[in-house]
Amino acid sequence: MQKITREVLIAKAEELLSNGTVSKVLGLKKGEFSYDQTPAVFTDIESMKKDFVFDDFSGANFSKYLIKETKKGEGKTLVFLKPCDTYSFNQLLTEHRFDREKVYVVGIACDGMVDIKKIKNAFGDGIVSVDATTDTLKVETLYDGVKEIAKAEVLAERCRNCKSKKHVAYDELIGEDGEVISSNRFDQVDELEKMTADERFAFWQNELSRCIRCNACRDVCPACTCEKCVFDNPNSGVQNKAAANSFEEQMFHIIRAFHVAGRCTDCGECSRVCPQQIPLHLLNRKFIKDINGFYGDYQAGEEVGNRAPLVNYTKEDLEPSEAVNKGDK
Amino acid sequence: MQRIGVFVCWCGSNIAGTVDVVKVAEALKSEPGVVHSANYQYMCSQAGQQLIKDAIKEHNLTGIVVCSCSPRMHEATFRKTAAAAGLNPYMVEIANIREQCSWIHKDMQEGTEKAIVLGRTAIAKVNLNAPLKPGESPVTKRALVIGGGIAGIQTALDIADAGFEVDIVEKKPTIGGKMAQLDKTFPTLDCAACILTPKMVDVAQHEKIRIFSYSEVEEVKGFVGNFDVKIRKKARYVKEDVCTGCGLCTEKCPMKKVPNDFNLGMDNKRAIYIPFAQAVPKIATIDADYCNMLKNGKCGVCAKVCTAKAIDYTQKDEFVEEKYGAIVAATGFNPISMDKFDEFAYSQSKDVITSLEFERLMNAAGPTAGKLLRPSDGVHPHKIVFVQCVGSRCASCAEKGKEYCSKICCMYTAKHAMLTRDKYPDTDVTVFYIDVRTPGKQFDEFYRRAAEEYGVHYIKGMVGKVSPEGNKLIVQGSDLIANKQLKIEADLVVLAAAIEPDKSARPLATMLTASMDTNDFFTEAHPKLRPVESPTAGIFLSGACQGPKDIPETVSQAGAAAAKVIGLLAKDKLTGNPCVAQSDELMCNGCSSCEKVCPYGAITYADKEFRGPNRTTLIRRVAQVNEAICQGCGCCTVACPSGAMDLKGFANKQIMAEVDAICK
Amino acid sequence: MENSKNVCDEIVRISKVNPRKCMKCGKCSGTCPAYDEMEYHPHQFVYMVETGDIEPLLKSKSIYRCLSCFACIDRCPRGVEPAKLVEAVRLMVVRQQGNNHLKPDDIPELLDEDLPQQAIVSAFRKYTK
Amino acid sequence: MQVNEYKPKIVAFCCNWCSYAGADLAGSNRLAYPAEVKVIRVPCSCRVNPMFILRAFQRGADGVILCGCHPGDCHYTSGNYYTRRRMALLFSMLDYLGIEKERTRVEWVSAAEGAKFAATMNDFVKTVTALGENKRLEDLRCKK
Amino acid sequence: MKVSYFPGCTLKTKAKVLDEYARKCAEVLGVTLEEIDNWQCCGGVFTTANDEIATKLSSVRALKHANDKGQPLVSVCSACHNVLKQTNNAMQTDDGFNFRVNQYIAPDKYNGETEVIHYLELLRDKIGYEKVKEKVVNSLAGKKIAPYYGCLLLRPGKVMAMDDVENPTIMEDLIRAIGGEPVSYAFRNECCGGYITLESKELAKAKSKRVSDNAKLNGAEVIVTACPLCKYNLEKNGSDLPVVYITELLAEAFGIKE
Repeated sequence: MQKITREVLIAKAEELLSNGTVSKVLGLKKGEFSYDQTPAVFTDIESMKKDFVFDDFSGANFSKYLIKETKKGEGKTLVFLKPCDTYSFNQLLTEHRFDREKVYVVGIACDGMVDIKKIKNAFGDGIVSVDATTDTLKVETLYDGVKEIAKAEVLAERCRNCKSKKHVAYDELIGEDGEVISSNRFDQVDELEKMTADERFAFWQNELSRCIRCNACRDVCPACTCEKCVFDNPNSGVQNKAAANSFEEQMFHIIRAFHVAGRCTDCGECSRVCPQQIPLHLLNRKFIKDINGFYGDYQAGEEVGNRAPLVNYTKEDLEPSEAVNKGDK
Repeated sequence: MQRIGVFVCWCGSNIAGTVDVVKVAEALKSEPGVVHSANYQYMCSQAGQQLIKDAIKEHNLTGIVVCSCSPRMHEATFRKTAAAAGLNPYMVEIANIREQCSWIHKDMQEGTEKAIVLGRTAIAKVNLNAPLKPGESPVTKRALVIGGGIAGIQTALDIADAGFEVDIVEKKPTIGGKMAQLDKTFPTLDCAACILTPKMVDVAQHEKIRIFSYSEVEEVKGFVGNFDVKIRKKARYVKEDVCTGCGLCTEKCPMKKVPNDFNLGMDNKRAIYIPFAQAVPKIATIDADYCNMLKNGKCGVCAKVCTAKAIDYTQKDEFVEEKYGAIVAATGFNPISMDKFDEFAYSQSKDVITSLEFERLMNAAGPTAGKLLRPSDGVHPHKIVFVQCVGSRCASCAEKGKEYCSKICCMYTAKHAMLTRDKYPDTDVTVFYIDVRTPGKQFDEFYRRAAEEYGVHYIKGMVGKVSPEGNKLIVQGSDLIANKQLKIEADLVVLAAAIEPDKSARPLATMLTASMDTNDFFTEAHPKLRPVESPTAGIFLSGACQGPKDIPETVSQAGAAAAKVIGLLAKDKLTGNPCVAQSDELMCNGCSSCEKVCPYGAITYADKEFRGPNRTTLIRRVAQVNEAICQGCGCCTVACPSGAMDLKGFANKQIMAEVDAICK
Repeated sequence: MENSKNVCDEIVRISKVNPRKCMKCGKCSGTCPAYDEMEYHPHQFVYMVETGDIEPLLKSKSIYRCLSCFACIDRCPRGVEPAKLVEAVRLMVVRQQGNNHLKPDDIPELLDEDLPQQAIVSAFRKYTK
Repeated sequence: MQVNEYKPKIVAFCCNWCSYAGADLAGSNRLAYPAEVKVIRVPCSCRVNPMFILRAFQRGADGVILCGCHPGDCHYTSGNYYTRRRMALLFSMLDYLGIEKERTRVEWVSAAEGAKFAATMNDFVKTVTALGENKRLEDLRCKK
Repeated sequence: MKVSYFPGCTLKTKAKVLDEYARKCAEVLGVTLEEIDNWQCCGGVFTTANDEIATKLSSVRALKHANDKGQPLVSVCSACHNVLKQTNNAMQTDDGFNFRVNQYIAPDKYNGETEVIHYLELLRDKIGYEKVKEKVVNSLAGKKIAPYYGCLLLRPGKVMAMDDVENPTIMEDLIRAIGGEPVSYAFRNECCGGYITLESKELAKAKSKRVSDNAKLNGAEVIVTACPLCKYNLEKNGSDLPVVYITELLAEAFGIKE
């Protein structure tokens, strides 16, 4: 597999910008720290060579940015999509969220992204920079000098349980495409299901009570693309800006998970960006697992135009009472 | 801020018996927005309605809450009242404090408290109501009548006479239904064929009526005024437009052992047949289950003898699609199976028969050419026992039979008994009855004549067991007046089998989305005030599919159904239900979730321009609702994640307000 | 009178039969194989319990004539189950001290060599406490 | 009778065509069920947004039951099929979060099933009463 | 296949052949009837009063015994079957009765789990008449046999749930399977007089005679029954026809009758 590096991507961008295929590039630039990257639009190759970054911290799912970006100006936008990003890309196309013709997708292979939170957990908060271009990360710390850690140890949770190395949408690929792989992504859901109701309640109470309603999960989620979120809509009857108590945290997260149920591609961005490290993906995975179990396997974004399970039915569907009693016995 | 009036109805003692209406009115006075609160014995009466109208004007009300019976009963009434006083009818909400409160609770305090909560809930909703205006849709000026018995015939004739086109769909090869199988009719004893067949001919000759015989309704789509119906014309293997009905084929067909369902299997017909001499349309039909040519390609006699060249063995089912403004269900009835009542030995002896079979035995065109002969040996019976209420009036816990009274049995049994005694004075007739029910014009007089003038023995009691012994039937039953158990040696036993709706009614109801009761009779929109309409708009009920009926009742109901259909078809436009979905284009992101769940295809998308930041223009795909098509189920509102789609009259905020009021 | 009502209530309670369900069609009596041996017939049992006219039943030999063939139970269109009522009335009698209808001493003369045990056991269960 | 007997708050969403009519029929036949049950009429069970259910719990409801036409009998042909999926997933999620699954229920009640409506409500109230107060999904501010 | 078996008092004494051939015929069909240890008499009739507890405990014990072994409980005698089945039904449907019985049998527990079937149902539903047919070596070719159900096998129909109460076919179909010709007659489900024979010979006679006369009138050569008391009543009360047990007839067809 060809190692995808910053240089490879810049070369591809240069080619596409100069031959007029695209007019701009959606990418990342360095933030305060090397591991802290923010999305940016590059319209010329010089600025790209200067600011564009790509390494094992470049896990952001760009699909969602396309909604806004494609509405600006003429010309195509170049976007580099990892396999998991392409599912969100298709799902958004299914929901008519942007014009496919205005995007040029370069599929890039991915062997997993790392999670800065895990590095911090290993070395403490004083991390100055991380060289994340090889399989052994060099971590420069404030107090202990340069430390090394294997990439495998700090792989993001979602990458540990990667569901697919296959791109389901692209205009061109760099390197070879992979396959859909079987993962253990439902193991944690299983574990929770095996607990007693009291244990589950305690688990979620502990997790969700940390929520500060920063809305990062919502803002990053490629399925949360409403013009106005129901929680911001005064006519919805559930409008609230910040959670005032545990109920509203639960309400917000249940409703959010419900709204993306059947549309969530399990890209894991919600958990990635959560500053409180709440395992929000476990809510989405519960719905995905239930949908697979109740109505047959369904992967959102696998193909453009697929009918999501919640806007579909069969006459033989199971009853709600059967759904909740499936765990019993 | 709304100015709300609250009106608490006593409904005589129906509500006031378990709900302290004065207290309810008093308590609701202090709810937000309420400026007036009153109570009255009968709000739905003219005086009650006047009270509401006066209050609307006097207090300048913007919304009203009526605490009364179910909105299914009088919501429409009070909306009209409001409209008459110049208030938008959709500013009315009903708190159901009768069916869902006073009638189910016995404790005054409990009932009163609940009524207050229900009133508060309705007030909370009205506070958020907005005036609504219904949309309009056109009316297709053609009616469909499903079933070609006397009910369907009468309805079709009445509609057609008013100048509208009518199609009749009849699953059998001929119209006529059950009445065509009857001999004489009570209480006048005129012959059924003599009064029915002219009507059948009228139908056939009416320029506004088309008959789809040997056809069934396959699919129904659309809504009142605009139904799209697919009709399956079953292959009869005879070209309808060519066959002259000469009947030669039915005489020459070599397949003679086909049970004749018109005579209830008591004799045989041929594999190609015309059900009876006066059939309409008078066209032959091949019974594919018995025809040798269709089964194994050997025969072809009918094709050879047919001079009109009407036989077509390759005929296939055909489908016709047609638009209708109104649909009338007239699917009729059947006697129930006697399988679960074999204490009467129906399966054990040919001489135990049902009343409908007796009807054919008495009929001049029946299997015995009108001579009363025992089916087993063709001997004239000298002792006949009639048993009434077989399978009628059975408690549900008995797990067989029907709970209702079949209504027609007392009278036709009296008729059978009388006719038997009249024609065969040497035949002794006994009727076992539980009660003799004869509410009808000239009905009781008729029954008494059977007993008094014709000497029919009426015995109050029920038969427990019928045992075939040799060529006799031993009927063991109780005589409650004499306090004796009787054992009667009879030659023939006639069972007054309960009647039930035709089996085709249930799947039809599903297609029509018309509701049915547990017995599979169609439910009427109101049991007293709207007896010929289904709760589903545009669907009307005629005849025994709505409940057991005799002929005069069926004919009057058929006429009533026709009148309702005519009333509908006479309109050029229908005002719809204004409680339809509405998309907030500013919030819609065009994801298509709503469109996918809409059962009516009422949602479409359009690209619309919106103002973006910095004076730019954005084009977005947004959902739009066709109000004429939307039926207001609200499925889309839940599919919509952003809440851009809402339902007028049942808006998110309104329902939340109700939830809050209940949980307060 | 008050006692009659109590007895009727007790009969209704232990038989779980609701005599008010009866529509007086007489099918139970039309079907009963022991009808001719009875002074009071199945439909009368139901009616008399319903109206509280219980004394005559308690005194009548009819309570020992029911064959427990359950035909009335199966054929009743209203699900009244008269046989259960007859049984309950009989229990009201035989549960009283010294009211056993069959005594062990009676048995020898009733026996014949082919009589199955079943008949004796059943009779004891029906007639004694 | 105890004075301070615990009475749960029950919200019942009923579709206009079948279940609400079934509730009316229960009333017409004088079939009693506890006064704790309060019905909200919706055009179809598919009108019931999961948000309504959570809102009810937030405001202190102890049980929420949703009644619709039997599958296949929906007045709008397919509404209740969507309801069935939505509620199956929602209830499973609530269970996953440790909320007592007996507090939510979906029942299909036809317009003819007055007896079933009453029996269902009696049973549901019994079940919820046994569970006691809803503590896991309540919003304390909404309680007095 | 192994099933629990409740023979009942009469099968150990006056109706030994009914028992003996039931076992032998079952063996032929590959089924072992495992007699329940220390069974006690069922009481002969089911007392329908719901406050009768003690009289039904022996049945509950038998039912529980079968349940412990996870087997269906089979009996041949119509009366025993009726009592067992009705008791089991009461355990399933009458909460008050169930509660009180469980108090008696504590610490054991029983809630009506056992499947109670008659020998005829064993043949029809568990083994299948096709298999019965295969084992026939001595076809009863054309013999006109009147099945006599009596009351207890079928009624109350809701509880016994064996066959249509008024138009049963379970015996007719068995008779056909072993080559005989079933005779249909109305009195096949009317009472023979039962235990009343102790009290009123006359009534028993009247009832039984109508049954046998009706069978004879319809051309029967022999009457077949599953109940010893029915057999007694029919034989004692002037039946001209021989009365045999259903298992005897089966044994004859299987060629194992001595």
